[in-house]
Amino acid sequence: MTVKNTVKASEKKQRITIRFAGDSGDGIQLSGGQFTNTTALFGNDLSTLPDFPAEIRAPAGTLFGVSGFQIQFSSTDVHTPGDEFDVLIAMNPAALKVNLKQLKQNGIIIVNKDAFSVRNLKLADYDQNPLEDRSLDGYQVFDVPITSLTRETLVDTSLSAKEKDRCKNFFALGIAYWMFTRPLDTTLRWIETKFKSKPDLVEANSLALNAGYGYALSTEIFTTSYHIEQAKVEPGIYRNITGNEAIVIGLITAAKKAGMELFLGGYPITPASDILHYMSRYRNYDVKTFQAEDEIAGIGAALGASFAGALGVTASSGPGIALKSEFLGYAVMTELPLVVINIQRGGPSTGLPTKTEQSDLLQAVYGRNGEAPIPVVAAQSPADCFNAAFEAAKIALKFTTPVLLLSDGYIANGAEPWRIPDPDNIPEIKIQYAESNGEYKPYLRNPDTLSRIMSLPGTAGNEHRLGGLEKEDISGNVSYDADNHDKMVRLRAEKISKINTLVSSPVLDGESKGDVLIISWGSTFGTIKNAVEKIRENGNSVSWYHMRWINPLPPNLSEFIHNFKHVLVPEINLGQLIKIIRSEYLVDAKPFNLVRGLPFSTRDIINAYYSITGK
Amino acid sequence: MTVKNTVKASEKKQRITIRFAGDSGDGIQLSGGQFTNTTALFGNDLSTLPDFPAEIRAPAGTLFGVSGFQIQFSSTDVHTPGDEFDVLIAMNPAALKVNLKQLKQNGIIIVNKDAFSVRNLKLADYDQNPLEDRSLDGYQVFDVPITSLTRETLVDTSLSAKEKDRCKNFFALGIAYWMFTRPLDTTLRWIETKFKSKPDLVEANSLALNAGYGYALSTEIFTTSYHIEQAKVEPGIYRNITGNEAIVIGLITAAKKAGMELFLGGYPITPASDILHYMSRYRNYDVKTFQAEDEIAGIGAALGASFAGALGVTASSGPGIALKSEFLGYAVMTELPLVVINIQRGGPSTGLPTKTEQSDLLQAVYGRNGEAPIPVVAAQSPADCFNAAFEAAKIALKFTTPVLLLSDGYIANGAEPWRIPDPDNIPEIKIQYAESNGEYKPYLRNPDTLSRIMSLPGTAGNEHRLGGLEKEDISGNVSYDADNHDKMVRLRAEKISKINTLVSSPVLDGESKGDVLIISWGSTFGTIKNAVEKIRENGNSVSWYHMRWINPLPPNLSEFIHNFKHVLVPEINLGQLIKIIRSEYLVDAKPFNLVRGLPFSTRDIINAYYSITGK
Amino acid sequence: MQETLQKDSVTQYSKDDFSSDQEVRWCPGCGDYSILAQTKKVLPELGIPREKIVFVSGIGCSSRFPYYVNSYGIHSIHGRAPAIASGIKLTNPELKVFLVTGDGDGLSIGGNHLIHLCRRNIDITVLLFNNRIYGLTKGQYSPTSEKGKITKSSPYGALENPFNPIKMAIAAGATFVARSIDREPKHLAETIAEAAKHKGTSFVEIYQNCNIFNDGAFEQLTGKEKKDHIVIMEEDKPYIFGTNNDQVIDWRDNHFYREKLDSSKSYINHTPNKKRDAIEFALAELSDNPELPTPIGIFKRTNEETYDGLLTKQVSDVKEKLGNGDLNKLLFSGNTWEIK
Amino acid sequence: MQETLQKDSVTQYSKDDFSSDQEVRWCPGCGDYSILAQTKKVLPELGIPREKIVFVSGIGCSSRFPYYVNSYGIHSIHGRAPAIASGIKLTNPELKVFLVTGDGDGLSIGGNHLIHLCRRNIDITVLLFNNRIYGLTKGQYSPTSEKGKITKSSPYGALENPFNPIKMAIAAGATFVARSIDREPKHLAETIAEAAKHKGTSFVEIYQNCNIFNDGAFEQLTGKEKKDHIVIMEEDKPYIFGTNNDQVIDWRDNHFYREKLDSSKSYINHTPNKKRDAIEFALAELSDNPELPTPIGIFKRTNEETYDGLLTKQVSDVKEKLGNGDLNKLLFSGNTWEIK
Ligand SMILES: Cc1ncc(C[n+]2csc(CCOP(=O)(O)OP(=O)(O)O)c2C)c(N)n1
Ligand SMILES: Cc1ncc(C[n+]2csc(CCOP(=O)(O)OP(=O)(O)O)c2C)c(N)n1
Ligand code: SF4
Ligand code: SF4
Ligand SMILES: [Mg+2]
Ligand SMILES: [Mg+2]
Repeated sequence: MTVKNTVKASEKKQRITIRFAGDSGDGIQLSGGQFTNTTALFGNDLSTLPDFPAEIRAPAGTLFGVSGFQIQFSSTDVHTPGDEFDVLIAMNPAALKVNLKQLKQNGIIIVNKDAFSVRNLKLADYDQNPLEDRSLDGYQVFDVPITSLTRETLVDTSLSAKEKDRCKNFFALGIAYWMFTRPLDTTLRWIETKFKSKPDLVEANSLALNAGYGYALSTEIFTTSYHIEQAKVEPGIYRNITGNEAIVIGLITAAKKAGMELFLGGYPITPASDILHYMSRYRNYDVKTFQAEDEIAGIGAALGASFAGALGVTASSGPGIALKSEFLGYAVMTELPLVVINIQRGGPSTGLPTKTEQSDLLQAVYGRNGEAPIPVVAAQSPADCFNAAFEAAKIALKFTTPVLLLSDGYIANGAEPWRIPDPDNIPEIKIQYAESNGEYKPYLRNPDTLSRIMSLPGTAGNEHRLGGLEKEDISGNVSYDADNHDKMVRLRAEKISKINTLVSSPVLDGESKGDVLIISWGSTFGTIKNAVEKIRENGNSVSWYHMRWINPLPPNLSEFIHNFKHVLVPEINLGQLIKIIRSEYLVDAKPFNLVRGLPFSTRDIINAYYSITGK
Repeated sequence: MTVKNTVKASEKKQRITIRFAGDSGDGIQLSGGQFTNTTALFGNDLSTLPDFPAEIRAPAGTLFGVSGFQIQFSSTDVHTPGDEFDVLIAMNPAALKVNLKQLKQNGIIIVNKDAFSVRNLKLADYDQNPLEDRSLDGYQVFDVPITSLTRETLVDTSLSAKEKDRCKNFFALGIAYWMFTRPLDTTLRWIETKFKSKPDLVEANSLALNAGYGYALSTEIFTTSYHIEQAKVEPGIYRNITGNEAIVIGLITAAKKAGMELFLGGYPITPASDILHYMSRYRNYDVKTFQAEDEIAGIGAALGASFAGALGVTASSGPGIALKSEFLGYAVMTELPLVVINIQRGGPSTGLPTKTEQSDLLQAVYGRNGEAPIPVVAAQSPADCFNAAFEAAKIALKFTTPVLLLSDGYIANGAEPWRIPDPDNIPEIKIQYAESNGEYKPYLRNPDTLSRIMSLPGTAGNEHRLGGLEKEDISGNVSYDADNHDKMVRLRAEKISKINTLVSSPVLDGESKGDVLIISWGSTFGTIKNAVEKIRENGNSVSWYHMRWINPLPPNLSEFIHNFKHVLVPEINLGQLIKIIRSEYLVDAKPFNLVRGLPFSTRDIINAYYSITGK
Repeated sequence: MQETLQKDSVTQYSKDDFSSDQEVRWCPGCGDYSILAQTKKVLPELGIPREKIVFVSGIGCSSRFPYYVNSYGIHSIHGRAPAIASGIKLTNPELKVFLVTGDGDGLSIGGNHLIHLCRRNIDITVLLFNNRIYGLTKGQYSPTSEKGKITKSSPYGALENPFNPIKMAIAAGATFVARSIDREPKHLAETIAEAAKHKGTSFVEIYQNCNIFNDGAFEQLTGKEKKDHIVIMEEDKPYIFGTNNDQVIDWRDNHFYREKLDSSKSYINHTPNKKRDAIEFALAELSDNPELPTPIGIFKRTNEETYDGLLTKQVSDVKEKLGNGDLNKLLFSGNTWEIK
Repeated sequence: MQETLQKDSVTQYSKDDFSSDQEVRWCPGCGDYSILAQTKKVLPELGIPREKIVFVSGIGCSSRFPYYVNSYGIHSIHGRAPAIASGIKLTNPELKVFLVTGDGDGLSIGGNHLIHLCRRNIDITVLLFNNRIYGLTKGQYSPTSEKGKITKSSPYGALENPFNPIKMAIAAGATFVARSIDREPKHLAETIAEAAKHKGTSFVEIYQNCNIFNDGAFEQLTGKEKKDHIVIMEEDKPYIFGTNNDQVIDWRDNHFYREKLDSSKSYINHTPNKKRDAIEFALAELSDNPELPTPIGIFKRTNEETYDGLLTKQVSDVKEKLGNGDLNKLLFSGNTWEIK
């Protein structure tokens, strides 16, 4: 490798989106993770999204086996991992093919030239080598023989050929670090800890990283590096967090603040499994996880745990949530606290397990037999999952009710920096149990919340029985009385509406009257925030209301919803929240729907805005 | 027994409601059934409702052990079993106590005086004997020592004392036959066939029936008999039928008309079990019933049967339907025909298993993960269950879709005369299968209905695989493609909307504009029909639209729904159809809800009408 | 657990202390009454405070049981009692958890939960009331009904082979497996008591007469000649039975055979307390064979680690290793950075 | 059924005729490939036309199987394949129905359906791919994972005892029960063929290596010294095994013992074709015992009435008795009356 020292240009940028892509075996997620950590510590705001293939380990080189990791980072606010990217790092032809359409015009492509073999080109359905047929004109292409350069770098190490090749992602990462002027030390330190017991791997990976950096710095191939200044974000201590991690931490925090054990009854299902995985690590936090035989047993065990005094939690995705329907009704009848998490994915049925969607909202609100109202709360971003989960647990406990927490595949796996709250500033969740006086009435209610006043097994004198048959008011005895039934059905509904006394309505973003009001919920938050900013930058006016609790509906919405010419409800489904909005407020809201298993792009929303206003 | 011949008055009546009531062991359902048959053959229009206790066999004499049977019959149209009754036949104090509040002022009470022992009075929570404390003033009370009279009648038979006492329901029935001038022969014939192998029972029961009749005729106690003329109903051959029987017969008829086997995958649950019971008798109609290990296996087996070429059917009630949610989504994805019957009962959870309710509508329409549209059709009366079931099967087969058929406890067990259609006039259900040509595309659609064109196992050359992952349009291969997913989600929704090309909208009853439009669905039909007639009789105007298909919505509703000052939607839930109506038509419809586990009374609806109009 | 509980000063309970204020609403004559009575008799003997006892059931006539016992209780949904019971026991291992179920609730819709409970060996006592019928839904055949049975849902005869619940419990790994009969109150009480004292999943099948929908299902075992049809298994004793105590079953050629007792011969003894289950399985098969007597008593009883015990241990091991969970550590773990 | 099918003039199929047009998408090296290959080899031998074969599966890596076989097929939902397969077979008994499932699909969420299928003895061939892990969801422990196993969902070790699928199938009443291994292609093909030819529920547990999430789970049974750890059960032969064919297991004192083969002695022979299952149960237990070899081959094979056969018979019996169903009779039955 001949290296020349050259003087290179440095350009300031405000915002960059990079996509790492390659085979599942290429270490893409690892590179992405390292780039993220380094970027976070550097002080940029950022948001990330991993994108796994549906197959566990698809054959190398195939189109459906491409694994991706995307990061957007900036010196100003970042709300999404980005729609299109500025830079594509493609470790093979399939990775190039799959991702090219999302690369910006004149974007940068870094490819591992060595991987563009005839075999790989064929696997990727390329008739001709795109590096040679001028089809990449209009992009800035850097074809680097990453494999051979890595081998050369490691020629003196004792690694096998296969092991050497596995270091090539660090070489590529080194190039990226140079290009975006990131320091290497975070990753070098990580390599040291990670491979502590294998010094030759520490050496090799560090060499490869440095070599990639050195290569970019010294050769004439790369002419410009980019500088993205620190973002002006709120002071505090930050960590990068995925939605599923944040849910786990939020719930454990809630349990601790309520002075309870946490019990998760789970069953693996994509994309909710990580909640079970993360949760099972926290035994020392009095967290018990129970991998049940199915989703029904999972929620059943969680409900039993709630009866015995733990914070009962169960997490799943669409098909698994469907299985829990009967038990959800039972939780409504027994009025026990329970947090039920639905990480939505593409449906119906098995659908698109690894894709994202917002299509379980009406199931959450209505999907049970009988009048079985359940509060529904939706998280809006990876870090926000912490707050949403904490709030869901608080409401479940305070109102002795199951609560449905909606997240989705997009924010569950996506990550963003999270400003860690001071645990001491998080208020306790106080729960009132009945006194042990031998006169216990299990359906006596707290007059403010209408919640039952629970009493736990072990409390002498308060022995009682719960069940799914209709309950007599106050005594909780089985009752077939007609008037009592009507009363109880209404009481259960009224209790849910009282939740509004404990949670606050979202704040309207923008004027309280005008042309267009956008109403949204869940994971579209970041994209819509981008779009709203853009629309305003373009000199147009728009107001925006992002809902947190879908049931009960927030009281302030009725104050302004009729003040707009147009109400636009964008959802990644065929129109679900909009049904509730139209029914409740009799406003002629218009839907915007794309059901592609993918998050909206900012442009989608902007276009929807223009199309509704006719501008 | 001293008997005098007396001359008695005979009074004409247009409409009578009788309630038979007593212990579960008193043969109440049997007496009611006999009275019904006799009355039907006599030519009155009628409607009946059995009312069982929740316990299997509650201890004799208790309040919760009272079993009832109600019949309304008339010389004009009958739409319901009646709200209040003219006559109460109470075989013990508990039966009196439980039913008295529904007896009309000055109504007739016939009690078995012998049963008013201290013990029974205590069991019925009576401090004093109501036959003696004047608390029944305001009613016409006939206290007949039915038990001792029956014993006396049978003194010469060889029956044991216990067996003799069991004949007392026929004695009571005899009284009723006299009072309403019914002939005895239908019941006498029935007794003969029923007890063919036990001649002494034939004799005893016939004696008791005659004795009761004779007693009423000859003693001075009963002074007036009533005459209710034949109703002017459409000519034809009639039978009395319950809702569950009608569903079974309707489905078997549909299967025959489609030239298919019928396969029911069932699991017992109140009040749907009778569908499994009745269906299992029809093996010679190529009906296979499979009592599965649970509701999930029941729907799964039915769906497998559909794949193999049968008409797959599954029937359950609320909690069981909840368990089927996941499989319903799978049926949507595989686009296989399937009829799913929900006999609604009081909810949520186990709720009130023996009571009626309309609270599973939103579950039917929305209760699945993902965008999983399913057509929903509701039966309106016992006999109408035949048509509703036939239509549900037809649509399932024609549109290769699961169909949800909603009935409820009220019409499932209730009965009314059914004018039997001529089987030859029922059109065939023609199904188009794919040709065996080795080019089979499982997701190729019929352009009119958008249904899949199916091909059954056994068809050489058309081997194919179905599954719950998203399908590629036409080929049916698994597809993770974003645009294909959006397309398929919309195609599945569009298919359901096409059902309106094959079913007709309900006809509006009344003017197409005015003060009040009542919109209703399901089993409230009869009561609302009564109420609408009454409202009009009182000189007020009202229009009425009773829906059959809830999904898709009928196209004609939009033509007039905005032409009324008030839109009233009465439902036995907290307001479910109304949510759909308001959302779809943006009309400020008002709910009327009572959730008492009971059908509405005519008065409830009339009051709701007056309260909405402020009259 | 037993130890912990006995430390409390337990009031000397009587049977009546375990009667709840709810009216018992089974059909007159139902076998469930006897099981309730014997259970209430056994409870005071366990020396466990009433508030530390939880009865969990599913849906069915049998599953109404918890309403009638004055302890904590859950009448859950059809088939799911094992899930709820597991959640309760794992959350608070100090509680004594009973599970009451029927042949429909426990073996039809709830079969999977039940075998997984047995496999996990969670310390729960299961009482399965086997009346070979669905009682509450008014008489359909159940997974233990005999082939050919005519019921509401099988007017031409059921086509299915019945489950043998004892076989299933053994195969699934329950560590205590026994059978008794509603009409043998003394044996029933003893069996329930032994099951309740066992640590681990204890499974008791109780033959129960449903006099309304399946009257006489166990006629042979409860009628006058019952002694010819039942063999009571007693530890370390041969399987002797018969009205005159003159019959025995013995294990030869890898099968059980019935023969006349010959006091000069020696016979295989009942040894339920071992880990390998083939003989127990053969004993369980006897009730499927009309020629041989039906064994009642304890088929199997072994001492194995319970899931709840292991979980408690895992929690404390991890605490020892990683320290008690602390919110600061939880929140500030991983790569953190500070923005000033 | 076999008879009917053989009457059709069945084309002489080759293995490739059963390859569908779908790309096979398991991880390179996955044991599923071998099972697919052996199955496609067996199918032509059955003499059943391709269009009369249906493969039904649940969800899991294993459950992708039907996509790769050119026959009718259903990739259903998690755990529910037995329900769908039963509906198909009962509707059209002419079809040959295979059910493909995994240790998670078939024994965790689908355990109940599977044991009820075995109990009913519906003529369906079940292939359970046991890799002792949840593959598709990326590596959680399954109901056949060993106690203490560290996985994504059990970072401190799983606390559960594994199921023994053979025990469960025997206890539930399957009439054909066998085990084979992905790495023994010949044995595997023979076993699948025998299972497919059996009339009634045939259950085959196939040990399958998941080289991504549970590599080497069956190392002992597939590695160099495998002959010391496997005993191949052959009808009417003693249980001889070992690298030098010098080991035997014999039944003594009601247990199986391992010993050195002594050609002068006689040993218990393998007789799978009988109704009582205690010995089969004992054989099934061997794989739980690290000291003893794991049996592969056919544990049990008995000839019993199938549910589908009985149902067909019931339909024709009722037709004979009541006459073919006729719409006029159906509609005009019961008490009718005429209004003119
Ligand atoms: C999900 C659901 N399915 C069905 C039912 C109806 N159901 C209630 S109890 C029961 C069977 C009861 O049988 P078993 O467990 O043997 O109890 P038994 O009444 O005989 O004591 C059924 C099918 C229900 N309540 N819930
Ligand atoms: C209702 C439902 N729950 C959970 C899942 C997620 N899931 C898919 S496959 C699987 C387990 C697969 O394990 P196994 O049956 O052993 O198959 P393998 O992948 O190991 O072949 C799970 C939990 C699902 N698809 N549906
Ligand atoms: S139906 Fe049978 S099991 Fe149920 S209470 Fe009555 S007798 Fe007992
Ligand atoms: S994850 Fe395991 S079982 Fe699944 S395909 Fe890969 S190797 Fe096979
Ligand atoms: Mg039972
Ligand atoms: Mg597996």
